[in-house]
Amino acid sequence: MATGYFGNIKDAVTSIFEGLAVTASHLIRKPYTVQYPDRVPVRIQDTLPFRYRGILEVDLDICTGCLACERACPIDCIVIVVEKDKQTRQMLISQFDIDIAKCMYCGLCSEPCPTGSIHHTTEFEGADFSLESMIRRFVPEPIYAYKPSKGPETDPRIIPILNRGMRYVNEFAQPGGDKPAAEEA
Amino acid sequence: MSIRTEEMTLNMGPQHPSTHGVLRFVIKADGEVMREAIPDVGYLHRSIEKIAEKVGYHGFMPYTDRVDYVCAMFTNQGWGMACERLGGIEVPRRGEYCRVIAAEFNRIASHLLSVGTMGMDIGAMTPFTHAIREREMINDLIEELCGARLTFNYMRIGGVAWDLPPGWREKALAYLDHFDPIWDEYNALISYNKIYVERLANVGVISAEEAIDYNLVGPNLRGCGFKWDIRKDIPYSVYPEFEFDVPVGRGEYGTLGDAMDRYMVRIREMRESSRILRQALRQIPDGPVLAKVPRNFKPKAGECQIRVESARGDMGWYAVSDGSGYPWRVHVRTGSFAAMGIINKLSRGLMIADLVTLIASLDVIAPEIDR
Amino acid sequence: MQTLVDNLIASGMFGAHPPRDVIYGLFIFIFSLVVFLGVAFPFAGIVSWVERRVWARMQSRCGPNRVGPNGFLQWLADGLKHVCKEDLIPAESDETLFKMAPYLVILAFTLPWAVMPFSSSLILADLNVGILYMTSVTALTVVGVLMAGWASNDKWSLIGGIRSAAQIVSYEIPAGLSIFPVVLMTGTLSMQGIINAQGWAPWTWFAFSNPFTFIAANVLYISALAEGNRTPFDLPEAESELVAGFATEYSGMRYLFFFAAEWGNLFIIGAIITTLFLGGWKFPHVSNNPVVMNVLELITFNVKVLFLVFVSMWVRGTLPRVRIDQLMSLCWKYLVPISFVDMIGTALWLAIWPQGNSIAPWIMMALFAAIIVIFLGRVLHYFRRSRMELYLSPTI
Amino acid sequence: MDALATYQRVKERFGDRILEINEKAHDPFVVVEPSAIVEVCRFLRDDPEFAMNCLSNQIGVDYKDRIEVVYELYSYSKRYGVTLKVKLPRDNPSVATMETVWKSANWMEREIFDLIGVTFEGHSDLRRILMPEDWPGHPQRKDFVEPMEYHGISTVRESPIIRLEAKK
Amino acid sequence: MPLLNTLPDYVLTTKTDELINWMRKSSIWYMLFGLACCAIELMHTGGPRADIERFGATPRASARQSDLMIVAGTLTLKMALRTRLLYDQMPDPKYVISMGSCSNCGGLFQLAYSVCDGVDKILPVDVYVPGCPPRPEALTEGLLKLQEKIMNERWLTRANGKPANGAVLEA
Repeated sequence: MATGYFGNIKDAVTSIFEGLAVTASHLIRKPYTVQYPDRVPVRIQDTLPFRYRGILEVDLDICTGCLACERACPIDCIVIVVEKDKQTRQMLISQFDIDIAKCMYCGLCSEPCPTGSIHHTTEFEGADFSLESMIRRFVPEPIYAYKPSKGPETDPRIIPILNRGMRYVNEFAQPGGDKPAAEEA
Repeated sequence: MSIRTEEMTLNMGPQHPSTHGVLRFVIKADGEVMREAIPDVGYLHRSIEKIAEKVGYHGFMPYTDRVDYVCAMFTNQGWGMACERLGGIEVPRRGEYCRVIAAEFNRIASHLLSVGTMGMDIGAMTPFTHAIREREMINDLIEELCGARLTFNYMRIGGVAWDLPPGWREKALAYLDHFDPIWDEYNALISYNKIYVERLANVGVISAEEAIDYNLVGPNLRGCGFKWDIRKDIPYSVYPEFEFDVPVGRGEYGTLGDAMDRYMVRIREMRESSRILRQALRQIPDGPVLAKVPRNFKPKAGECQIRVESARGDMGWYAVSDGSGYPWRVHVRTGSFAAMGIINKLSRGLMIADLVTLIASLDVIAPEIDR
Repeated sequence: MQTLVDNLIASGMFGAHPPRDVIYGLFIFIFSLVVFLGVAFPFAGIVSWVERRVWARMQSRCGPNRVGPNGFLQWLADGLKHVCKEDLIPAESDETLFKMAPYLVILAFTLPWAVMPFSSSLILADLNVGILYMTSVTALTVVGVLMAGWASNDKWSLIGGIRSAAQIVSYEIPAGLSIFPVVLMTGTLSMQGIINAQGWAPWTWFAFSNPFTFIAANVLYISALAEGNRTPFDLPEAESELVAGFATEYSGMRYLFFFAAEWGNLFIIGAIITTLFLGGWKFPHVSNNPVVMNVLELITFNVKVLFLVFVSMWVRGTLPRVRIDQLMSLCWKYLVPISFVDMIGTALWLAIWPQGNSIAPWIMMALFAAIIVIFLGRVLHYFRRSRMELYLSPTI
Repeated sequence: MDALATYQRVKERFGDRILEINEKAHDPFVVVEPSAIVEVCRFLRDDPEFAMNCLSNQIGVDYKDRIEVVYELYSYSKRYGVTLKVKLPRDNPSVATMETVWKSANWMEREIFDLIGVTFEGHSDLRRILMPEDWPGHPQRKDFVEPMEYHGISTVRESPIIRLEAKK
Repeated sequence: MPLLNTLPDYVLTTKTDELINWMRKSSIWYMLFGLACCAIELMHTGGPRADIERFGATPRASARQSDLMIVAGTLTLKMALRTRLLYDQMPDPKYVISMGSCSNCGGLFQLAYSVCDGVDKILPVDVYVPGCPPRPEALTEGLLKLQEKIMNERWLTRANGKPANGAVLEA
């Protein structure tokens, strides 16, 4: 009884002592906060990893109009309208809308994309006052779909875009993968 | 002489700071002492099981994240394993390792949230924020791995979607070096605190037989002193290749099977996960991470059961295929659902403040109950 | 205060034959207005801001830092916002009581300022039962809180109110008993009398005068925290259990009153301990100018009180909340017997050494210093083990 | 002990009331007559050879022509589980409750009652669990039609994206 | 209140409006109203990294003391009725942030039978934050948008053209 009684007091005092020491040590540590909108050295978007699944973006220059993303989306938040131009026999994309208010940022649409045209960016700022303004319309006027040229002569304008797209596609590269052992050496 | 008292009916929830998510309890109380607490769930029933019948096998993967958003890797893995079993797909070894690494990081994150909210429910905010801080670091790692902080959608049928990014292993190992001292600090801050121990000890005592009868799983079952871990006892994935212990409740601070034991099991499991992670990160083999699975995945008609040791315990997936591209029926048996079933029985005779402790110690997550 | 006014009258500031009572009344009015509007309310607000900052730092956060310089105006924004909010009175509530409760609480918060010994002259009324008055009027809070809990017609509020009543009434006993050792040693209940019995140096404070008073000081601090509904005894407004306890149904201005009283009470807690055990406003006699001395004493008093306020914030940032039965057992099984032992021990001590033991304070001081050193060692231990480089680069 | 051995053992004991075994499934299961399921389960729990001390899962499946209730039993001591099934008619399905054997059945049966609409006779607290009390129908059934509104809240939402008609 | 939105633009009245707006925006106390996945991110937003308290936003458990309801997560039909009740319990002026796809428009649970597709069906929403769930910084941005909106409100002076959001107009 007596040991229990005084033991309780001792336990309480020592454990509270330790707890106070921990919190006091935090008083002299730096806070962990990233002061997001203004007091940051770099934009948060730039510090996010390449794979970050932020708001979707479409590089229309390299969109082939294959509709793979629209089919892959489980919730139909992508709407694409593609038609065939009779004269040039090329695919004409006349609508490419993504509802970012409905999108669930799962990345299933960018997985089957052959060129990495539709991809997630590191952008996450999209707060708005109305739902209507959250529809991203990527095609203001009908545009011809990208068609990979057979020869080596690719339009120099789209080479950097294509490179970025292919990097995105390569992230999904299945076999082989990234070899950590080789990397360390 | 006896004083005539009147029973008071209290309504706790659905919006209440300590019901994790949206739960409701109808409390019949006599002053501070509860006669009964009747759980009322379903405020987050999102019919995920029914949606599976509409979106197909691949499309259902993001939905599994939402079954248990705190440890989405396990639900991903459970669904992936169910489909692989139905379709007879072999996962590459590197894929399995990636799964284990992601899942164990997720287990630490999930337990951190559990023990953190436990502290918050008891009234200490600081441990909660410290736990959140550690979660942020794990989230950073996972974000680099799969691009999302919470709803990962990392795994695919037949493996994982992305390989480990370059330089990720070193970061992960560096984080684990940081985690162990933080674990000690966290314990010094709250776990051994006398007030905290007193609040948790002898609350909601469950015996092992009772726990099995009520189908409690995971840390709740182990807290009763019953050594049972799917990773050890019905091994799946590559877990047999790792060396780790299964912490069980020891009744150090009170009766065996009380809230403190369940809490300590979670605390110790984080250490064990960290052990598994060190081994996995060192042993990871080369090779592909994803098996070849047709985009139009149509398994043969049949049904299968999968048991995964998630952070909240044995998660049972039951999938029925009818041979088409859409599953016929999917059912998830989760730990929280069973844990909610026992609350009514445990709550009798406890104080109102203890109900909060009890809910937190069972670590129930609303979507896991309701799905 | 009285002497100050007397001196001013004697110096002929108000003419030859001034109506003494009117001038007294005028001074009391002005002084109380200054104290309430200029000290008590802003103090409560600023303490709430400081608490949020200190608390945030313990949690590795920043805390409010955008409103005004370093977030200093946060309390002003909070206060004014509440004034401009809609005044909601629940339909089913007892309207009169519901409206009255916050005023009672704010009354219990303002009354103790009357005997607050800021310095040798800055005291509104140096009652000869000062400390008794202070402990009794602070307990008035319970009426307001109970009333709020009942009138809200909300079961969570009711539980909060009842808890508060049980808690405050119980903890009055150890608090009262821990005051006795000091009263025994000084033989007075007057605030200024108790302070004058101590010196400016720590070894002349009652806290270090003998082991019993040291324990009594701690017991009094714990009881005062419980009476002020502070963590770890914040059961009446336990956020995770009772939503917001007795204040659940209050909004706007009425909530602001509860809010201000809670933080303002911290000052009163600190002031009681400082007066009784930490030498009050005592400062070495460095000047003959009464104004300079009074300012120095005011600063001394406030620094001591603010340190105690800081400790209570620190405790709040560390400890979890106790349960109602543990709260009661802590009071009746631990604090009450301990404070009885303290009282008898002090009486025996005084019987053996009526003039006080000259060695005991030094031993007490040495022990205290040792505790501080060990404590700093633990703090540095935890500080060194933290990996700051992981902190500072968030994307690991 | 495997599923076939279990089947043979219970078949001896219960005879015709054990209907069939499907060994080719991923998880072999035994189909039991609905009237016998509680006795079979109690036998499996109490018999020291099986010692099935846990009902780990109970699932209702709507197969358009019938409703199946699946019982997954597990024995922690023998580390082995068995799956039982009962087949019920689609209209007015009803089976005796398992609550008397394992406590965990209580909530799982409530869920099946709520979502599939199987009535469990003798259940102590057979109420809806996930859906609101006034919800029409049993949503996990295949022929469930979502109501257009609930308490004045419409359950339909038009997509804000208007699909342009492709020019022919 | 007859004074509301009736006075012409004097320096005094506009400055008073500005003061009222300033303190409202600096002290947005939000209700702890986590519904689903987004609740975890809501916790993180109050946590050490994002620390929304920098802007004076503190979580409150009681609806009576909160100015902002952050609807964080899927709103089921069963919960929708309670949400409406909670909203009615909040004192004016009150704001709503819809956080995440599910509360914006039902998001991925539009396919579900038991989910209310969008919180705007039962409450007026001030700011929509996309994301599933939005990361803490995105929610912080939503809060800043709300502050921007609050700063544009008119309380004493006549609102230009149409009544400002949140203000009660009595003819």
